[in-house]
Amino acid sequence: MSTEAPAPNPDPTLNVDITPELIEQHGLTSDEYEQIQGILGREPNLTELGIFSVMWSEHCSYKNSRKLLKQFPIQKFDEDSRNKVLVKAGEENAGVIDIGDDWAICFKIESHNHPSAVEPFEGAATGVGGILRDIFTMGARPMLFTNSLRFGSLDSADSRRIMRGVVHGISHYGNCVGVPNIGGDVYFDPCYEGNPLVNALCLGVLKHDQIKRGAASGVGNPVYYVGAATGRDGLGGASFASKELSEESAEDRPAVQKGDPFMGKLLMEACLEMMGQEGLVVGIQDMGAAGLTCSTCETAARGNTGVEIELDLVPQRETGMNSYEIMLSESQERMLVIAQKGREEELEQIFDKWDLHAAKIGKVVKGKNMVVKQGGEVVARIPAKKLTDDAPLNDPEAERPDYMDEVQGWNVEDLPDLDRDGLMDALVKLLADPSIANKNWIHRQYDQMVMTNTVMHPGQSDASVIRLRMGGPDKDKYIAISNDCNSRYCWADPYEGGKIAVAEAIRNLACAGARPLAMTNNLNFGNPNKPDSYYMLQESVRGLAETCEFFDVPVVGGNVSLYNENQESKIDPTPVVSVVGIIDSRQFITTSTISKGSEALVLLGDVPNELGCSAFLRVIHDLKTGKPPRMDLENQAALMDFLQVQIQKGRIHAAHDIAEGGLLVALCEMLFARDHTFGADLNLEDLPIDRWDALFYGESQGRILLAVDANRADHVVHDAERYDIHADILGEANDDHILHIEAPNLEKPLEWDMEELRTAWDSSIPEKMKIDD
Amino acid sequence: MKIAIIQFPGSNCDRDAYYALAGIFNQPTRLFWHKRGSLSGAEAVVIPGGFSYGDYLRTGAIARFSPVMPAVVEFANNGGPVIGICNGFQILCEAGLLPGALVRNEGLEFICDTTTLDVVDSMDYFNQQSLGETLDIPIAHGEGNYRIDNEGLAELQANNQILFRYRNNPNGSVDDIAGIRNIDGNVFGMMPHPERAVEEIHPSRDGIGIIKAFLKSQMARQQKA
Amino acid sequence: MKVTVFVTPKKTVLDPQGAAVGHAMEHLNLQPSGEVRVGKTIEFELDGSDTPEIREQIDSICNGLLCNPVIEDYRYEIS
Amino acid sequence: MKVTVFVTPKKTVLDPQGAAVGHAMEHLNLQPSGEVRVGKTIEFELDGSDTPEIREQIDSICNGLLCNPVIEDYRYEIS
Ligand SMILES: Nc1ncnc2c1ncn2[C@@H]1O[C@H](COP(=O)(O)OP(=O)(O)O)[C@@H](O)[C@H]1O
Ligand SMILES: [Mg+2]
Repeated sequence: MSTEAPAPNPDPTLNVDITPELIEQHGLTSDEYEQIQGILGREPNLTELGIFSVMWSEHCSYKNSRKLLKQFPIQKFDEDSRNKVLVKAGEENAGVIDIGDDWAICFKIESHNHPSAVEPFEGAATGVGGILRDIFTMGARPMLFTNSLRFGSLDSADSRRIMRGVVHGISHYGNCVGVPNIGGDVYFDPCYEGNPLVNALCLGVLKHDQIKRGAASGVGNPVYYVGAATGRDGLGGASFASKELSEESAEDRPAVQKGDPFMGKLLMEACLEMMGQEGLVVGIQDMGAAGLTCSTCETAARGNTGVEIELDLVPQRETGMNSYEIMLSESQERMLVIAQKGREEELEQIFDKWDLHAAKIGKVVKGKNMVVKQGGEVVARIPAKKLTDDAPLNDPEAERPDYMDEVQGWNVEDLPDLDRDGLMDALVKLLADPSIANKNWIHRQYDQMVMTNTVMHPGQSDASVIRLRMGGPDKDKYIAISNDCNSRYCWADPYEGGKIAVAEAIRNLACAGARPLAMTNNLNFGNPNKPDSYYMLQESVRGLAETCEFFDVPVVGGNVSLYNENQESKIDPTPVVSVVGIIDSRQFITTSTISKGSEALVLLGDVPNELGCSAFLRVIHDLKTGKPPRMDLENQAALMDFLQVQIQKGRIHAAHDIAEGGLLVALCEMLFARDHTFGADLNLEDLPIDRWDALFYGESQGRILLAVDANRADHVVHDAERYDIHADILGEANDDHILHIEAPNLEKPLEWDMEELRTAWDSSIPEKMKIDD
Repeated sequence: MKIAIIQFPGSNCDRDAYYALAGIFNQPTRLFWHKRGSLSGAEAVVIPGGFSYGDYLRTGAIARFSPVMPAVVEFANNGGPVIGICNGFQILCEAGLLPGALVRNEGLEFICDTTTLDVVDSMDYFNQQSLGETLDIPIAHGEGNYRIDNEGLAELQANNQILFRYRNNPNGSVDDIAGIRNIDGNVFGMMPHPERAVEEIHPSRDGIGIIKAFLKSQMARQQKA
Repeated sequence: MKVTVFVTPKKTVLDPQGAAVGHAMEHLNLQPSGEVRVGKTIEFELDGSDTPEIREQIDSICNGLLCNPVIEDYRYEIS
Repeated sequence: MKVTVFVTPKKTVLDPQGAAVGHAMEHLNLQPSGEVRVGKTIEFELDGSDTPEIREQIDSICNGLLCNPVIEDYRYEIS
């Protein structure tokens, strides 16, 4: 069966023979090209080749990762769960999950790594705009942003430039559209030098019956193009995101898209207003990567129908654009809407109100083809489903990299323990390490409070928390979110690292008083065609999937970003995980910082002596080696159950997960309240101490610091025993400015001035960023 | 008091103001799309925060020419109470309803934080006796650096038009100015966001005092008139 | 005809952006003497020709929309 | 000598600010034909005179600091 050939293109430069060079330039293999010929039953023309090339790029087709993603649980194991998945991962632009009372949330994370490497400000800004559209496309009102960022060392001028631009870009877009940015995570490591990661997440809220689909249906229904006009922006961006950053990408530069948050805001409001009119919208899809191409063929494919568009009707910013350019443009702030026939005027009036242009560019037609016309002549005709569903699936080779044996075989015994001075010094250095230090320089540039729903701001709790207004304090709901990924762990052991990322995010939610609902993830990896890189991806996904399965946390969406490498370096595997949870009552919301002295400090969890891949090794010994800490999921499940009960009993005044930097860093973070610094007096006589460095700075998993009423500490410890959880009262916080630690066998107690520690923690990033002022 | 909250394209604190006024203060409140030419009998006007017209050109520069503005100016000139918050303050300055102008923060970066304001004895209800000496109120702006020439500043001071000063000036504003009023005492502008400080989940509830002072002072004025 | 409007911060008004640029230039070893001022240009085409009426119209757009006379000065060129 | 650097958005790059200004101008009854583009000017004084070396230095601060070559073009005048 063959698809009728289009007419010659009005632009003669597009009427060329498809040569092997052209095929290669489009990132297609000769096998893939043969498959295209098979689908069409003829040669494609250049426009069609371009369309195939973007739809079959890694970015759109997940050709190298799709098989792996199948391991993720996509719905609750517990059929009776009150939090069912309503729209599953892969079905639509973003997944949707029930939160009760006919309400649902919708969230997704998306990367804009390559564009941010090329132009940090615009790259990050358009990343935020893109994920915003993914969420409101579903019919949801966006309620929050978070972001996961990875940069090279701040001692490098280039990394500082990139971070400054990225943070400005995120704040520029997010602040303008009026959605609070309430958290995220940031790490600095030389592996991200030139390969920054910018992953943006958006979460929205909607009623069950407001869910919109990106499907075209109803032959004769009009297809509208709304939003910004099309220019030659970001030509080939989707395939661009699927390439290693080479020297040439400097030349690719005109491809950078520019965002317009003002237009983004208007488009969001107009679309939400339009979707609020019952039955007006049949289908809706944002134009993200691969713009008009992707939205047209995906809506047609999902609706199992044909769609026909006329390019002369597409609003254009530049003159003389040909069909290839229009179809592949990645201009921002555009949406495709399939409306109910006969209600055109209603739709146009809404866009008019918002000073936006709604152009009718085509209609839903019989058949299964995506038909593109220009000047009335067909310039491309392709079976839509073939573009979306028949994209090639690769089975790349996986090979465990050689370094792993050596790294995992590293023995902590080979490293001498620190003496008292060394221990004292290490805490200051760790607190001043940018990956651990106060990130206020970043998040104070984000409007965290607009919408007046923010309950827990960055740094206040282990998870960020917002309130969803449901019509009164007794009906309101509280949503918590946490992002995590320690890429160094994943580098040393991608499977364990993957497990740890999910487990930590879930633990963070538990510390905030939340129970997990669902997860989204962004898989940031290197070139999948290199067997060791693919191995990392494969093993990380296995770790993520198993952990989600274990905790019954379905994966409702995500994104894959491969080829994060350049000639000099490649990133450590970075599967960024975001888990969203719900807090069943406002009383359960728990901070990570204490708000008064005289709290008893209780450590939950064991005191093992793991140091592999720790921040301590990196900062103090300049070592990148060792097995990452063990992750015992059963143990964590018990820990979370226990914590939940204690929080519900009202016993926990603060809870903080012990992560990078270990026990003392976590303790300091707990004592660093927003506008006050507390002290503490610890006595570690009772702890089984093997080595000081591991005790103070090791990153063993599944440990939590609690602040509880001094009179109740014994009860907490007693209750913990019943859950088989090790609990120790370490000492008490106080209003002095001293951290004082006594322990057996120390020649004299350890003592730090808390103000000094605070300064180290507070001023590290701002000081570094000042270098360029 | 019947309150109109003006929505410009790009306003984004309009609903927040609505929740505060309708929800917390139980005032009959309505959102007014900027294309409306009249205020339909509103007794007070709120110009909310946000990025009207994307902050393009200058903050507030384009909004001040939008269709509803002549009605707002007329309303204000007839003694009607108007309060502009953040972008609303910027718009009121651009429209000439308040003196001075707001430019980029000294540090050039957007700042979101909770600031401590010193209350200045300015007029009835806007004084330390009613509001207390200090208030903790959130700010979120990139262009909150208040500028006015020396003469203008002297006038503001002489007429007690300064409402609040920052304890720790975050943006470089002249004389630490965070909020001002017009001479007549019916037009108010401030960069900090009182509507973000009205509920238990907010950083403070000090915004309640400010909104109350606005409503009470204006009711008192109207009773006098 | 093409109109280019130049808007510059008034001499007496602090220009935080200019100050930052000046600072950064010093780092790059180009020492400006005196202040750096950052202004704006607005370019557009108008049909018609350079008449006093058109100039009056341009002035009225400049005063208020393109330029805030409290803090900025403007001038324009027609070509 | 006085240096004025003119930075304008590249022709092919979207200028949302210009579009918003154009829109506002229309409302004020000045109908620009075609696009409005908003650019920046940076003015400063330098000691010394107009030599190829100075020009090289100016170019180097334009590229990167004053102008983002990815999305903007620049030119400058020395007087
Ligand atoms: N790592 C992942 N885990 C789970 N789902 C994923 C992952 N990556 C992509 N998906 C899902 O595949 C679908 C297609 O995603 P994508 O092509 O990124 O959408 P968009 O065009 O909006 O970028 C989405 O539903 C997305 O959530
Ligand atoms: Mg999408």
